[in-house]
Amino acid sequence: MSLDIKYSKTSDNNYLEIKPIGEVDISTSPEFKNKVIELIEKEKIDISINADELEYIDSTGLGVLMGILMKVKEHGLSIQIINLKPNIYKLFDITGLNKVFNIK
Amino acid sequence: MSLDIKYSKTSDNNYLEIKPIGEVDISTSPEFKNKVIELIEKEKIDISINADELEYIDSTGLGVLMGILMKVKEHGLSIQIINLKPNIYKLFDITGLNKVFNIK
Amino acid sequence: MENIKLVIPKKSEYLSTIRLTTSALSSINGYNLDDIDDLKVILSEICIFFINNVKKNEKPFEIEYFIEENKLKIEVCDLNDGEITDVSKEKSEMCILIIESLADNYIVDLKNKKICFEKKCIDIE
Amino acid sequence: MENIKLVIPKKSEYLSTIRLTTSALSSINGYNLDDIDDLKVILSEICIFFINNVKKNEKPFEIEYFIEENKLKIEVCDLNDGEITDVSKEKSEMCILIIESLADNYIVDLKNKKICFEKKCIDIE
Ligand SMILES: Nc1ncnc2c1ncn2[C@@H]1O[C@H](COP(=O)(O)OP(=O)(O)O)[C@@H](O)[C@H]1O
Ligand SMILES: Nc1ncnc2c1ncn2[C@@H]1O[C@H](COP(=O)(O)OP(=O)(O)O)[C@@H](O)[C@H]1O
Repeated sequence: MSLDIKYSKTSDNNYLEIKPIGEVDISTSPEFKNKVIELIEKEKIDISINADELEYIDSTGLGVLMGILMKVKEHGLSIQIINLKPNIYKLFDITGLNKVFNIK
Repeated sequence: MSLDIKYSKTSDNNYLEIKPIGEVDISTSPEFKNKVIELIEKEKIDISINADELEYIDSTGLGVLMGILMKVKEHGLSIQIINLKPNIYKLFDITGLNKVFNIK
Repeated sequence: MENIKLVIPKKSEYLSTIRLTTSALSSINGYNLDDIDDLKVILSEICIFFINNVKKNEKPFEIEYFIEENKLKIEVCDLNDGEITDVSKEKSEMCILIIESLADNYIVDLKNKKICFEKKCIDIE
Repeated sequence: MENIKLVIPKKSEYLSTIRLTTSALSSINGYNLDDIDDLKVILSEICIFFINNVKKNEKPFEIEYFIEENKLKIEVCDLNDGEITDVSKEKSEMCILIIESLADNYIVDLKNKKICFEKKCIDIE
Protein backbone atom coordinates (compact mmCIF):
# COMPACT_ATOMS: atom_id res chain seq x y z
CA MET A 1 0.00 0.00 0.00
CA SER A 2 1.29 3.42 -0.84
CA LEU A 3 -0.44 6.75 -1.45
CA ASP A 4 -3.12 7.99 -3.81
CA ILE A 5 -4.34 11.61 -3.66
CA LYS A 6 -7.81 12.66 -4.80
CA TYR A 7 -9.28 16.15 -4.64
CA SER A 8 -12.39 18.08 -5.63
CA LYS A 9 -14.28 21.24 -4.62
CA THR A 10 -17.01 20.66 -2.05
CA SER A 11 -20.56 21.13 -3.37
CA ASP A 12 -20.87 24.55 -1.65
CA ASN A 13 -17.62 25.58 -3.40
CA ASN A 14 -16.20 26.73 -0.07
CA TYR A 15 -13.45 24.17 0.24
CA LEU A 16 -11.04 22.20 -1.81
CA GLU A 17 -11.37 18.73 -0.33
CA ILE A 18 -8.14 16.73 -0.50
CA LYS A 19 -8.30 13.02 0.18
CA PRO A 20 -5.10 11.08 0.87
CA ILE A 21 -5.79 7.37 0.31
CA GLY A 22 -3.31 5.00 1.94
CA GLU A 23 -0.15 5.95 3.82
CA VAL A 24 1.39 9.41 4.28
CA ASP A 25 4.77 8.29 5.56
CA ILE A 26 8.45 9.09 5.11
CA SER A 27 8.41 7.69 1.59
CA THR A 28 5.17 9.26 0.34
CA SER A 29 4.93 12.55 2.27
CA PRO A 30 7.15 14.61 -0.08
CA GLU A 31 4.73 13.74 -2.90
CA PHE A 32 1.77 14.66 -0.68
CA LYS A 33 3.37 17.97 0.31
CA ASN A 34 4.17 18.96 -3.28
CA LYS A 35 0.70 18.13 -4.54
CA VAL A 36 -1.11 20.00 -1.75
CA ILE A 37 1.13 23.08 -1.93
CA GLU A 38 0.61 23.16 -5.71
CA LEU A 39 -3.16 22.99 -5.22
CA ILE A 40 -3.12 25.79 -2.62
CA GLU A 41 -1.03 28.05 -4.86
CA LYS A 42 -3.32 27.38 -7.78
CA GLU A 43 -6.77 27.45 -6.18
CA LYS A 44 -6.24 29.89 -3.27
CA ILE A 45 -9.19 28.40 -1.42
CA ASP A 46 -9.70 26.96 2.09
CA ILE A 47 -8.56 23.38 2.43
CA SER A 48 -10.37 20.41 3.91
CA ILE A 49 -8.33 17.25 4.35
CA ASN A 50 -10.70 14.27 4.29
CA ALA A 51 -8.85 11.54 6.19
CA ASP A 52 -11.42 8.77 6.00
CA GLU A 53 -9.14 6.66 3.82
CA LEU A 54 -5.88 7.70 5.45
CA GLU A 55 -4.62 4.42 6.88
CA TYR A 56 -1.31 5.51 8.36
CA ILE A 57 0.65 8.68 9.06
CA ASP A 58 4.08 9.06 10.66
CA SER A 59 5.98 12.03 12.13
CA THR A 60 7.18 12.97 8.65
CA GLY A 61 3.58 13.17 7.45
CA LEU A 62 2.62 15.21 10.52
CA GLY A 63 5.56 17.54 9.80
CA VAL A 64 4.32 17.95 6.25
CA LEU A 65 0.84 18.84 7.56
CA MET A 66 2.48 21.56 9.69
CA GLY A 67 4.28 22.86 6.62
CA ILE A 68 0.95 22.91 4.77
CA LEU A 69 -0.67 24.78 7.67
CA MET A 70 2.04 27.46 7.40
CA LYS A 71 1.54 27.75 3.66
CA VAL A 72 -2.23 28.07 4.15
CA LYS A 73 -1.79 30.81 6.77
CA GLU A 74 0.68 32.63 4.53
CA HIS A 75 -2.18 33.02 2.03
CA GLY A 76 -4.69 34.02 4.74
CA LEU A 77 -6.61 30.78 4.18
CA SER A 78 -7.77 28.09 6.60
CA ILE A 79 -7.40 24.33 6.82
CA GLN A 80 -9.52 21.70 8.52
CA ILE A 81 -9.07 17.95 8.88
CA ILE A 82 -12.12 15.71 8.86
CA ASN A 83 -12.88 12.01 9.47
CA LEU A 84 -9.62 11.08 11.19
CA LYS A 85 -9.58 7.44 12.25
CA PRO A 86 -9.04 6.89 15.98
CA ASN A 87 -5.59 5.30 15.59
CA ILE A 88 -4.45 8.32 13.59
CA TYR A 89 -6.13 10.88 15.82
CA LYS A 90 -4.11 9.32 18.64
CA LEU A 91 -0.92 10.65 16.99
CA PHE A 92 -2.39 14.15 16.70
CA ASP A 93 -3.18 13.92 20.40
CA ILE A 94 0.28 12.68 21.43
CA THR A 95 2.05 15.40 19.45
CA GLY A 96 -0.33 18.20 20.45
CA LEU A 97 -1.30 18.77 16.81
CA ASN A 98 -4.96 18.27 17.79
CA LYS A 99 -4.69 21.77 19.30
CA VAL A 100 -2.94 23.26 16.29
CA PHE A 101 -5.35 21.98 13.65
CA ASN A 102 -9.08 22.45 13.29
CA ILE A 103 -10.14 18.78 13.48
CA LYS A 104 -13.73 17.73 12.87
CA MET B 1 -5.20 -14.44 8.51
CA SER B 2 -5.87 -18.00 9.51
CA LEU B 3 -8.77 -20.38 8.85
CA ASP B 4 -12.50 -20.32 9.47
CA ILE B 5 -14.70 -23.22 8.39
CA LYS B 6 -18.40 -22.82 7.57
CA TYR B 7 -20.78 -25.54 6.38
CA SER B 8 -24.44 -26.10 5.55
CA LYS B 9 -26.61 -28.42 3.46
CA THR B 10 -27.31 -27.16 -0.05
CA SER B 11 -30.94 -26.18 -0.71
CA ASP B 12 -31.58 -29.41 -2.66
CA ASN B 13 -30.25 -31.35 0.36
CA ASN B 14 -27.93 -33.30 -1.97
CA TYR B 15 -24.65 -31.95 -0.65
CA LEU B 16 -23.01 -30.78 2.50
CA GLU B 17 -21.28 -27.60 1.37
CA ILE B 18 -18.07 -26.90 3.29
CA LYS B 19 -16.49 -23.48 2.98
CA PRO B 20 -12.91 -22.92 4.12
CA ILE B 21 -12.38 -19.18 4.64
CA GLY B 22 -8.74 -18.06 4.68
CA GLU B 23 -5.68 -20.28 4.49
CA VAL B 24 -5.49 -24.09 4.50
CA ASP B 25 -1.79 -24.42 5.18
CA ILE B 26 0.61 -26.45 7.29
CA SER B 27 -0.60 -24.77 10.45
CA THR B 28 -4.37 -24.92 9.80
CA SER B 29 -4.82 -28.07 7.69
CA PRO B 30 -4.97 -30.55 10.62
CA GLU B 31 -7.94 -28.59 11.95
CA PHE B 32 -9.53 -28.59 8.49
CA LYS B 33 -9.00 -32.34 8.09
CA ASN B 34 -10.48 -33.19 11.50
CA LYS B 35 -13.53 -31.03 10.98
CA VAL B 36 -14.29 -32.36 7.49
CA ILE B 37 -13.73 -36.02 8.45
CA GLU B 38 -16.01 -35.52 11.46
CA LEU B 39 -18.71 -34.03 9.21
CA ILE B 40 -18.43 -36.90 6.70
CA GLU B 41 -18.69 -39.54 9.45
CA LYS B 42 -21.69 -37.79 10.94
CA GLU B 43 -23.66 -36.77 7.84
CA LYS B 44 -22.74 -39.52 5.35
CA ILE B 45 -23.63 -37.26 2.44
CA ASP B 46 -21.81 -36.09 -0.71
CA ILE B 47 -19.42 -33.21 -0.09
CA SER B 48 -19.04 -29.94 -1.99
CA ILE B 49 -16.05 -27.80 -1.07
CA ASN B 50 -16.85 -24.18 -1.89
CA ALA B 51 -13.48 -22.51 -2.35
CA ASP B 52 -14.58 -18.99 -3.18
CA GLU B 53 -13.06 -17.64 0.03
CA LEU B 54 -10.07 -19.98 0.09
CA GLU B 55 -7.16 -17.55 -0.20
CA TYR B 56 -4.23 -19.91 0.04
CA ILE B 57 -3.47 -23.63 0.08
CA ASP B 58 -0.14 -25.40 0.33
CA SER B 59 1.00 -28.98 -0.30
CA THR B 60 -0.09 -29.93 3.20
CA GLY B 61 -3.60 -28.69 2.46
CA LEU B 62 -3.61 -30.52 -0.87
CA GLY B 63 -2.49 -33.68 0.97
CA VAL B 64 -5.36 -33.27 3.41
CA LEU B 65 -7.80 -32.95 0.49
CA MET B 66 -6.46 -36.26 -0.83
CA GLY B 67 -7.00 -37.83 2.59
CA ILE B 68 -10.56 -36.47 2.54
CA LEU B 69 -11.12 -37.90 -0.94
CA MET B 70 -10.08 -41.34 0.34
CA LYS B 71 -12.40 -41.06 3.32
CA VAL B 72 -15.28 -40.04 1.05
CA LYS B 73 -14.66 -43.00 -1.28
CA GLU B 74 -14.47 -45.37 1.70
CA HIS B 75 -18.07 -44.41 2.42
CA GLY B 76 -19.13 -44.71 -1.23
CA LEU B 77 -19.73 -40.95 -1.37
CA SER B 78 -18.50 -38.28 -3.80
CA ILE B 79 -16.71 -34.97 -3.43
CA GLN B 80 -16.60 -31.92 -5.69
CA ILE B 81 -14.68 -28.65 -5.43
CA ILE B 82 -16.30 -25.46 -6.70
CA ASN B 83 -15.26 -21.83 -7.22
CA LEU B 84 -11.49 -22.33 -7.02
CA LYS B 85 -9.61 -19.07 -7.57
CA PRO B 86 -7.15 -19.14 -10.48
CA ASN B 87 -4.03 -18.88 -8.30
CA ILE B 88 -5.20 -21.89 -6.31
CA TYR B 89 -6.39 -23.89 -9.33
CA LYS B 90 -2.84 -23.45 -10.62
CA LEU B 91 -1.60 -25.67 -7.77
CA PHE B 92 -4.18 -28.35 -8.59
CA ASP B 93 -2.93 -28.21 -12.14
CA ILE B 94 0.77 -28.43 -11.22
CA THR B 95 0.22 -31.39 -8.90
CA GLY B 96 -2.21 -33.22 -11.22
CA LEU B 97 -4.97 -33.03 -8.58
CA ASN B 98 -7.20 -31.35 -11.17
CA LYS B 99 -7.53 -34.84 -12.69
CA VAL B 100 -8.16 -36.54 -9.36
CA PHE B 101 -10.88 -34.20 -8.14
CA ASN B 102 -14.18 -33.24 -9.69
CA ILE B 103 -13.58 -29.49 -10.03
CA LYS B 104 -16.34 -27.15 -11.14
CA MET C 1 11.18 -17.22 24.24
CA GLU C 2 11.20 -16.83 20.50
CA ASN C 3 13.42 -14.62 18.47
CA ILE C 4 13.02 -13.13 14.99
CA LYS C 5 15.63 -11.05 13.19
CA LEU C 6 15.10 -8.84 10.17
CA VAL C 7 18.02 -7.16 8.40
CA ILE C 8 16.71 -4.69 5.84
CA PRO C 9 18.06 -1.72 3.83
CA LYS C 10 18.01 1.65 5.57
CA LYS C 11 15.69 3.16 3.00
CA SER C 12 12.34 4.80 3.52
CA GLU C 13 10.57 2.54 1.02
CA TYR C 14 11.28 -0.49 3.21
CA LEU C 15 9.46 0.90 6.25
CA SER C 16 6.18 -0.48 4.93
CA THR C 17 7.73 -3.98 4.82
CA ILE C 18 8.91 -3.55 8.40
CA ARG C 19 5.38 -2.58 9.41
CA LEU C 20 3.81 -5.57 7.66
CA THR C 21 6.28 -8.05 9.16
CA THR C 22 5.70 -6.56 12.61
CA SER C 23 1.97 -6.78 12.28
CA ALA C 24 2.12 -10.41 11.06
CA LEU C 25 4.37 -11.36 13.99
CA SER C 26 2.33 -9.58 16.59
CA SER C 27 -0.96 -10.97 15.35
CA ILE C 28 0.22 -14.58 15.72
CA ASN C 29 1.42 -13.65 19.18
CA GLY C 30 -1.98 -12.55 20.42
CA TYR C 31 -1.76 -8.75 20.27
CA ASN C 32 -4.97 -6.86 19.61
CA LEU C 33 -5.34 -4.43 16.71
CA ASP C 34 -4.63 -1.32 18.80
CA ASP C 35 -1.40 -2.77 20.16
CA ILE C 36 -0.34 -3.89 16.69
CA ASP C 37 -0.90 -0.34 15.46
CA ASP C 38 1.23 1.03 18.29
CA LEU C 39 4.02 -1.44 17.54
CA LYS C 40 4.06 -0.44 13.86
CA VAL C 41 4.12 3.25 14.76
CA ILE C 42 6.91 2.93 17.35
CA LEU C 43 9.09 0.86 15.05
CA SER C 44 8.58 3.24 12.12
CA GLU C 45 9.45 6.27 14.26
CA ILE C 46 12.64 4.61 15.48
CA CYS C 47 13.69 4.00 11.88
CA ILE C 48 12.81 7.61 10.96
CA PHE C 49 14.90 8.80 13.92
CA PHE C 50 17.91 6.92 12.56
CA ILE C 51 17.31 8.06 9.00
CA ASN C 52 17.27 11.69 10.20
CA ASN C 53 20.19 11.48 12.62
CA VAL C 54 22.75 9.03 11.28
CA LYS C 55 24.45 10.41 8.21
CA LYS C 56 25.32 7.17 6.46
CA ASN C 57 22.84 4.78 4.90
CA GLU C 58 25.01 2.13 3.26
CA LYS C 59 24.50 -0.44 5.97
CA PRO C 60 21.09 -1.83 6.87
CA PHE C 61 18.85 -1.76 9.89
CA GLU C 62 18.96 -4.81 12.10
CA ILE C 63 15.67 -5.38 13.89
CA GLU C 64 15.32 -8.08 16.54
CA TYR C 65 12.04 -9.22 18.04
CA PHE C 66 12.12 -11.14 21.33
CA ILE C 67 8.77 -12.73 22.03
CA GLU C 68 8.35 -13.38 25.73
CA GLU C 69 5.47 -14.77 27.81
CA ASN C 70 3.44 -11.57 27.95
CA LYS C 71 5.53 -8.95 26.26
CA LEU C 72 7.34 -8.28 23.03
CA LYS C 73 10.79 -6.69 23.17
CA ILE C 74 12.12 -5.06 20.01
CA GLU C 75 15.64 -3.82 19.36
CA VAL C 76 16.47 -1.66 16.35
CA CYS C 77 20.08 -1.10 15.44
CA ASP C 78 21.45 1.16 12.70
CA LEU C 79 24.55 -0.70 11.51
CA ASN C 80 26.21 2.34 9.93
CA ASP C 81 29.51 3.69 11.29
CA GLY C 82 29.93 6.53 13.75
CA GLU C 83 27.93 7.56 16.76
CA ILE C 84 25.09 10.07 16.84
CA THR C 85 26.47 13.45 17.94
CA ASP C 86 23.69 15.99 17.28
CA VAL C 87 20.09 14.99 17.23
CA SER C 88 18.21 17.03 14.65
CA LYS C 89 15.79 18.74 17.03
CA GLU C 90 13.45 19.99 14.36
CA LYS C 91 12.92 16.65 12.69
CA SER C 92 13.11 14.45 15.76
CA GLU C 93 10.94 16.14 18.34
CA MET C 94 7.78 14.44 17.11
CA CYS C 95 9.53 11.08 16.61
CA ILE C 96 10.70 11.07 20.19
CA LEU C 97 7.37 12.26 21.57
CA ILE C 98 5.59 9.41 19.79
CA ILE C 99 8.10 6.76 20.87
CA GLU C 100 7.98 7.99 24.48
CA SER C 101 4.21 7.95 24.56
CA LEU C 102 3.64 4.52 23.04
CA ALA C 103 6.58 2.34 24.08
CA ASP C 104 7.15 0.74 27.48
CA ASN C 105 10.69 0.88 28.91
CA TYR C 106 12.48 2.28 25.93
CA ILE C 107 16.24 2.64 25.99
CA VAL C 108 18.19 4.80 23.55
CA ASP C 109 21.87 4.00 23.09
CA LEU C 110 23.18 6.78 20.83
CA LYS C 111 26.74 5.46 20.91
CA ASN C 112 25.79 2.11 19.41
CA LYS C 113 22.82 3.53 17.50
CA LYS C 114 20.51 1.08 19.15
CA ILE C 115 16.99 1.69 20.44
CA CYS C 116 15.18 -0.93 22.45
CA PHE C 117 11.62 -0.99 23.71
CA GLU C 118 9.00 -3.31 25.12
CA LYS C 119 5.29 -3.58 24.70
CA LYS C 120 3.16 -5.56 27.10
CA CYS C 121 0.60 -7.88 25.64
CA ILE C 122 -2.59 -7.76 27.69
CA ASP C 123 -4.80 -9.85 25.46
CA ILE C 124 -2.81 -13.07 25.42
CA GLU C 125 -4.90 -16.18 26.04
CA MET D 1 21.70 -4.98 -5.39
CA GLU D 2 19.75 -4.99 -2.16
CA ASN D 3 19.72 -7.65 0.45
CA ILE D 4 17.17 -8.55 3.11
CA LYS D 5 17.61 -11.23 5.74
CA LEU D 6 14.92 -12.80 7.90
CA VAL D 7 15.76 -15.24 10.69
CA ILE D 8 12.57 -16.80 12.03
CA PRO D 9 11.59 -19.83 14.14
CA LYS D 10 11.15 -23.10 12.28
CA LYS D 11 7.50 -23.40 13.24
CA SER D 12 4.50 -23.74 10.99
CA GLU D 13 2.70 -20.77 12.52
CA TYR D 14 5.45 -18.45 11.26
CA LEU D 15 4.97 -19.37 7.59
CA SER D 16 2.22 -16.76 7.27
CA THR D 17 4.69 -14.08 8.47
CA ILE D 18 7.22 -15.26 5.90
CA ARG D 19 4.55 -14.98 3.19
CA LEU D 20 3.54 -11.46 4.25
CA THR D 21 7.12 -10.23 4.41
CA THR D 22 7.80 -11.73 0.98
CA SER D 23 4.76 -10.12 -0.53
CA ALA D 24 5.62 -6.70 0.96
CA LEU D 25 9.17 -6.93 -0.38
CA SER D 26 8.17 -8.09 -3.81
CA SER D 27 5.45 -5.49 -4.19
CA ILE D 28 7.89 -2.60 -3.60
CA ASN D 29 10.17 -4.24 -6.10
CA GLY D 30 7.67 -4.15 -8.93
CA TYR D 31 6.39 -7.71 -9.09
CA ASN D 32 2.84 -8.25 -10.27
CA LEU D 33 0.26 -10.09 -8.17
CA ASP D 34 0.71 -13.43 -9.96
CA ASP D 35 4.46 -13.39 -9.42
CA ILE D 36 4.02 -12.40 -5.78
CA ASP D 37 1.69 -15.36 -5.34
CA ASP D 38 4.24 -17.67 -6.90
CA LEU D 39 6.99 -16.34 -4.64
CA LYS D 40 4.89 -16.91 -1.53
CA VAL D 41 4.01 -20.44 -2.64
CA ILE D 42 7.60 -21.43 -3.49
CA LEU D 43 8.98 -20.07 -0.24
CA SER D 44 6.29 -21.80 1.83
CA GLU D 45 6.90 -25.13 0.10
CA ILE D 46 10.63 -24.88 0.75
CA CYS D 47 9.94 -24.35 4.45
CA ILE D 48 7.47 -27.27 4.47
CA PHE D 49 10.12 -29.42 2.79
CA PHE D 50 12.56 -28.65 5.62
CA ILE D 51 9.93 -29.14 8.31
CA ASN D 52 9.14 -32.60 6.89
CA ASN D 53 12.72 -33.71 6.23
CA VAL D 54 15.01 -32.24 8.88
CA LYS D 55 14.34 -33.83 12.24
CA LYS D 56 15.37 -30.98 14.51
CA ASN D 57 13.52 -27.70 14.89
CA GLU D 58 15.40 -25.87 17.64
CA LYS D 59 17.27 -23.59 15.28
CA PRO D 60 15.50 -21.13 12.99
CA PHE D 61 15.17 -20.70 9.26
CA GLU D 62 17.45 -18.13 7.69
CA ILE D 63 15.92 -16.57 4.60
CA GLU D 64 17.91 -14.22 2.40
CA TYR D 65 16.45 -12.11 -0.40
CA PHE D 66 18.80 -10.68 -3.02
CA ILE D 67 17.08 -8.05 -5.10
CA GLU D 68 18.78 -7.68 -8.45
CA GLU D 69 18.03 -5.56 -11.51
CA ASN D 70 15.29 -7.77 -12.92
CA LYS D 71 15.19 -10.79 -10.71
CA LEU D 72 14.81 -11.76 -7.11
CA LYS D 73 17.01 -14.50 -5.71
CA ILE D 74 15.95 -16.19 -2.48
CA GLU D 75 17.98 -18.55 -0.33
CA VAL D 76 16.39 -20.56 2.48
CA CYS D 77 18.61 -22.31 4.97
CA ASP D 78 17.54 -24.62 7.79
CA LEU D 79 20.09 -23.91 10.52
CA ASN D 80 19.53 -27.17 12.39
CA ASP D 81 22.33 -29.76 12.67
CA GLY D 82 22.81 -32.81 10.47
CA GLU D 83 22.30 -33.34 6.78
CA ILE D 84 19.18 -34.64 5.08
CA THR D 85 19.57 -38.36 4.48
CA ASP D 86 16.11 -39.61 3.47
CA VAL D 87 13.60 -37.37 1.83
CA SER D 88 10.10 -38.31 2.96
CA LYS D 89 8.70 -39.26 -0.44
CA GLU D 90 5.08 -39.28 0.62
CA LYS D 91 5.08 -35.83 2.16
CA SER D 92 7.52 -34.18 -0.22
CA GLU D 93 6.43 -35.22 -3.67
CA MET D 94 3.95 -32.34 -3.98
CA CYS D 95 6.33 -29.84 -2.38
CA ILE D 96 9.01 -30.62 -4.91
CA LEU D 97 6.61 -30.65 -7.84
CA ILE D 98 5.37 -27.18 -6.89
CA ILE D 99 8.86 -25.74 -6.34
CA GLU D 100 10.08 -27.21 -9.65
CA SER D 101 7.13 -25.80 -11.57
CA LEU D 102 7.19 -22.26 -10.20
CA ALA D 103 10.84 -21.43 -9.45
CA ASP D 104 13.53 -20.49 -11.96
CA ASN D 105 16.99 -22.06 -11.49
CA TYR D 106 16.43 -23.71 -8.18
CA ILE D 107 19.32 -25.44 -6.44
CA VAL D 108 18.89 -27.90 -3.59
CA ASP D 109 21.89 -28.44 -1.32
CA LEU D 110 20.80 -31.29 1.00
CA LYS D 111 24.14 -31.37 2.81
CA ASN D 112 23.88 -27.77 3.98
CA LYS D 113 20.09 -27.82 4.08
CA LYS D 114 19.96 -24.87 1.74
CA ILE D 115 17.55 -24.27 -1.15
CA CYS D 116 18.07 -21.37 -3.51
CA PHE D 117 15.87 -20.14 -6.34
CA GLU D 118 15.32 -17.18 -8.61
CA LYS D 119 12.26 -15.53 -10.01
CA LYS D 120 12.45 -13.16 -12.94
CA CYS D 121 10.57 -9.92 -12.69
CA ILE D 122 8.97 -9.06 -16.01
CA ASP D 123 6.91 -6.08 -14.92
CA ILE D 124 9.64 -3.84 -13.59
CA GLU D 125 9.41 -0.23 -14.77
N1 LIG E 1 9.48 14.71 12.10
C1 LIG E 1 9.22 15.97 12.53
N2 LIG E 1 9.13 16.19 13.85
C2 LIG E 1 8.87 17.43 14.31
N3 LIG E 1 8.64 18.50 13.53
C3 LIG E 1 8.72 18.32 12.22
C4 LIG E 1 9.00 17.06 11.64
N4 LIG E 1 9.01 17.19 10.30
C5 LIG E 1 8.74 18.47 10.07
N5 LIG E 1 8.55 19.15 11.22
C6 LIG E 1 8.19 20.56 11.38
O1 LIG E 1 7.29 20.92 10.35
C7 LIG E 1 7.82 22.03 9.64
C8 LIG E 1 7.58 21.80 8.16
O2 LIG E 1 8.05 20.51 7.85
P1 LIG E 1 8.64 20.14 6.42
O3 LIG E 1 7.58 20.43 5.44
O4 LIG E 1 9.18 18.72 6.47
O5 LIG E 1 9.89 21.12 6.42
P2 LIG E 1 10.46 22.05 5.29
O6 LIG E 1 9.29 22.83 4.74
O7 LIG E 1 11.44 22.86 6.11
O8 LIG E 1 11.12 21.12 4.32
C9 LIG E 1 9.29 22.09 9.97
O9 LIG E 1 9.71 23.43 10.03
C10 LIG E 1 9.40 21.42 11.30
O10 LIG E 1 9.33 22.35 12.39
N1 LIG F 1 2.84 -32.71 1.19
C1 LIG F 1 2.37 -33.80 0.55
N2 LIG F 1 2.88 -34.12 -0.65
C2 LIG F 1 2.43 -35.21 -1.30
N3 LIG F 1 1.48 -36.03 -0.84
C3 LIG F 1 0.96 -35.77 0.34
C4 LIG F 1 1.37 -34.66 1.12
N4 LIG F 1 0.66 -34.64 2.27
C5 LIG F 1 -0.14 -35.71 2.20
N5 LIG F 1 0.03 -36.38 1.05
C6 LIG F 1 -0.70 -37.56 0.59
O1 LIG F 1 -2.04 -37.47 1.00
C7 LIG F 1 -2.37 -38.61 1.77
C8 LIG F 1 -3.20 -38.17 2.96
O2 LIG F 1 -2.49 -37.12 3.61
P1 LIG F 1 -2.57 -36.86 5.16
O3 LIG F 1 -4.00 -36.68 5.50
O4 LIG F 1 -1.60 -35.76 5.53
O5 LIG F 1 -1.93 -38.23 5.66
P2 LIG F 1 -2.33 -39.22 6.81
O6 LIG F 1 -3.82 -39.47 6.65
O7 LIG F 1 -1.45 -40.38 6.46
O8 LIG F 1 -1.92 -38.51 8.07
C9 LIG F 1 -1.08 -39.25 2.20
O9 LIG F 1 -1.18 -40.64 2.24
C10 LIG F 1 -0.08 -38.79 1.16
O10 LIG F 1 0.05 -39.73 0.12
